[in-house]
Amino acid sequence: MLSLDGNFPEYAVPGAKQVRFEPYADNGGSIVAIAGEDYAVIGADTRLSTGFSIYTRDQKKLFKLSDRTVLGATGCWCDTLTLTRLLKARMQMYEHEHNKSMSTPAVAQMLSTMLYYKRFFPYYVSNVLAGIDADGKGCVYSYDPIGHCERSNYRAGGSAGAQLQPLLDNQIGLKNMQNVSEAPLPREKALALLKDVFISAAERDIYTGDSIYILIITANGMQEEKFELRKD
Amino acid sequence: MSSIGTGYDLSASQFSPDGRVFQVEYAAKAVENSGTVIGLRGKDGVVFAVEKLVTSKLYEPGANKRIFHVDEHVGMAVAGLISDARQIVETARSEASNYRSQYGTHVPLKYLNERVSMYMHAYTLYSAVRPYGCSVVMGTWTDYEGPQMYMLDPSGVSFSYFGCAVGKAKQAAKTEIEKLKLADMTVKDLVKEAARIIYLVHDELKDKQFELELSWVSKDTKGRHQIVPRELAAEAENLAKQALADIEDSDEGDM
Amino acid sequence: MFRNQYDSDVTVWSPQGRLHQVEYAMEAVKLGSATIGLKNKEYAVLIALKRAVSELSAYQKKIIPIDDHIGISISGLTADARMLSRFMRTECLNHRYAHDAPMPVGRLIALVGNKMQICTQRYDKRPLGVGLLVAGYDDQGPHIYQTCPSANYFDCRAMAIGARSQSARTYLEKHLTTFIDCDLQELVAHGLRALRDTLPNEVDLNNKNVSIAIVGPKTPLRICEEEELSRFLALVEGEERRGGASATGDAGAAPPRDEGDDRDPQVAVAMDTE
Amino acid sequence: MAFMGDIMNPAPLWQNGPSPGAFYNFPGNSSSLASNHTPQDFKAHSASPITTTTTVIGVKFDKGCVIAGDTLGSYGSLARFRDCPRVMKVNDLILLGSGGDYADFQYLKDIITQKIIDEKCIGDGLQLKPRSLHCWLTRVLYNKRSKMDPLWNSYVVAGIQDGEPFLGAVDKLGTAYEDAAIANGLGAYMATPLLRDALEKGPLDQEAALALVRKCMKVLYYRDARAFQRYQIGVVTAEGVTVHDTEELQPDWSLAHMIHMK
Repeated sequence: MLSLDGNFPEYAVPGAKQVRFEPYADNGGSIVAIAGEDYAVIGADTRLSTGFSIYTRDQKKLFKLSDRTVLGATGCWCDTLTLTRLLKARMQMYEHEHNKSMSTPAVAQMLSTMLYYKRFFPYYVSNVLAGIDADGKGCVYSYDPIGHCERSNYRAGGSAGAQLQPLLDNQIGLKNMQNVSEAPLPREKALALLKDVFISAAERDIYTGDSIYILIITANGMQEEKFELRKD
Repeated sequence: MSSIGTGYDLSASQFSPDGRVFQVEYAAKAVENSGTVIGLRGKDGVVFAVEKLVTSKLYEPGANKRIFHVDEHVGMAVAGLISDARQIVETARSEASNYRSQYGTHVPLKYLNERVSMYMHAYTLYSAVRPYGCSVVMGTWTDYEGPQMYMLDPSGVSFSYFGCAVGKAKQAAKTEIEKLKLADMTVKDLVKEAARIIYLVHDELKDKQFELELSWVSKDTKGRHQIVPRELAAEAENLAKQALADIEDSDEGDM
Repeated sequence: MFRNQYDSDVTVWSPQGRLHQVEYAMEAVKLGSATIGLKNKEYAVLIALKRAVSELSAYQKKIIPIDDHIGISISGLTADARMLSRFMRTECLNHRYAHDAPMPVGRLIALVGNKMQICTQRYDKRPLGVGLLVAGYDDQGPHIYQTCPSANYFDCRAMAIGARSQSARTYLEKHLTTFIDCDLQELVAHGLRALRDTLPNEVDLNNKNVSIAIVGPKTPLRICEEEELSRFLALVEGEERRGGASATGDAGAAPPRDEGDDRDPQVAVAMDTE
Repeated sequence: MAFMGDIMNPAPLWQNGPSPGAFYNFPGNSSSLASNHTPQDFKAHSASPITTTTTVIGVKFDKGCVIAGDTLGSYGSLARFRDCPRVMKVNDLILLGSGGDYADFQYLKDIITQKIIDEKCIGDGLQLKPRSLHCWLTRVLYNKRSKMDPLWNSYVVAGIQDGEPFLGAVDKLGTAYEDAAIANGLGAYMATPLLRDALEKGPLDQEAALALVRKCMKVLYYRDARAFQRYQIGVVTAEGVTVHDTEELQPDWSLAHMIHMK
């Protein structure tokens, strides 16, 4: 369609100004998930903010979807809330139709489809899904806002994702290191690493801080943990 | 009903040769099989009383109420098929809600009555649907118009009443109501009378168990439709039982 | 049966003010195998008798979970029940989605009633030929509801529906006052005894033909697995059976209407108006 | 309105026939090629609020919550309407406060009022709980924002959820959170620090919470140009909900030395 602004800029005179409503907000927050042989740990900070102000210092951003799957979601918080509510409803429908709870890979695929379904008005959310797969192995799935989905062993997402991913690449993926041999990552180390990287993120990223809420997922269930970060 | 069975009584959209719509009359029959419902309009409000027949001991007491709130200020007592009646209740509620959203005030009962009547009437016009098998009584009290009460039939006809009765024992109940000086009575007195009438007209041989439901909307309730408070209802019920026992005693004395 | 000219459509009233089509639909409920619902102070329990259509077939499921706090047990046309259960599930999901809280049981039942009523008033529909017993738990405690094809529903202290369920209702009425204070074990035992009363003498309850569902405070709806089922069945095993069920009946096939049953064949519409 | 028809979008008189007040283009007519627009194609959405109200603040105390908001409706920078109550009793468990567009608040208020009446009519004794209303608000506001037609408000829901105090916020996008101290608009910068500071020192009782909220209202009145002297306070505890009569704060301008300079 022809438009004044696009096609005839010289006719677009100042005067009547169009203000568009902005449907998205960036509410910040970071997630880190690490999968091991028989476990997965996932942590997210608890700061919910907008611009320079903090809505709350105590917002859990991890969603327990089943006893072996957890979703971490940050970004536009209203989209996160909607997406996770929908996801829970869809999972219950699956359970009713199939008489069993959803496996982590099945949730991962469904989440991808749900995101892509909103391709042209996307959920502005950075998702990281962690859990135990059908073989009992830990798994982590990460997404872009429009449904690209990828399985990996560790992932950082959210406002400090870009800072933390190279750190994880180095520490867990053993990238750019010489004379190292790959060994399975023990759970304690993963947990310690997760706390360490969040401490670093809180130093550099104003949208990450206050505390981290951690879930450790194993075949025997989930463990919760809270870890304090700097609050400024 | 000489034309019953002549084939002119199978559809609501069909007249019989003598100009009647039998399906509507048959629907009214369903109402006559129901527990008795009475509505009394007194000086300062309206009282409803319902003889709710209980068909099984297994039901919770108070289940399947026959008195409904339509809006804060309007009550409705129903006779006939309860499932049909619930649809009427829903319709009335949405009418009341629509009116409030449009005009920001309570719906006047006169108007609500007209709307609900039209709705019930629409179901007497087509062969694809059947008329509702229920009659409803609606009542309210407002500061500027005082007490008001309407009764609606399955035909979609409605009238305003001082006292009305519908259901199994409507004749007996009407006779009793006519003895009352309704215009001079307050709702407090009417509740007792209503309870007494229901106990009186209840047929113990045919229907064993019943629950008495009582509600009112009056000046004292600030125009809100409410279930009659437990103590008052219990008092009215006791008086009713007492009155009934007295009659039986005197009957025996006569013999 | 009662063949007459007023029974062909649900939109036709009989001169007596009855709806024969609705009454016939009520009969469909009695074709299904029996199911029982009862509750104490905390728990609501459904117990159902499952049938297998042939030696080779699996037992037909009788209990359908609706949400974490509601389950239904069906008697009548299974396909109609599926439709209703789908509706109920959707309503529960929507309520959770919009209100972040479980649907109050009574309100769900009211919705179901209003939905079922529509098909009793239109030429192009038929009443749903299924009766439900609904067990649920909400802020007001445990509930047992019964729904009928006539779109009527009842808040019950205990109830039994389905084939030969009169004997079960007799049992329930007799022990009604004890339910509220007994513990879960006893409650289930009562239910099993009531269910057993609907069986002919040569058939007994076993962990193949019985289904039990329990819901209560901090107890999301659970349909008992085999092990738990056997434990419950052991509670009533070896007890002397009460008479009542005729020896000739066959629980496998749809039994004929109970004879000498003074409550069961009560006319549906008459029941409605009472 | 079911019985009035939708006034904004009248239904056609008959299928493919003329609509009242609109020209009918016969199919294939050349004029129909040029423009097929119906009035609905140009539906305008709100890009900004009109009559606005400023901060609403809420704080939890040991046995309940307090919320407060002043009664000014501003028209841009004009202090136009001086009696716009926006602390609302929803039922015996819930208090609702709103900041932002006043018309949007009134619209939603009517819907909530009806929702409560509907619930009373059911008569099963169950009451809407604060968390349910909070969630319901996020759905309503999110759906409106997704249609790019937002309700320009931020709400504070205070109440008693299963015996415990509940305090939550929802904004025009549907962003929602719970916290012990909530303030929106300018209050997010000026009141929240005061509230959080007080809460960090230990749990408040009702009296302390009221005093704290009154202090916040005063600070906001000093600094927020859209704030007003008269405000409402609402309190919710297990005993029920009370919305106090409008209070008038007594400012002390002696602290502003500079305005006395000649």
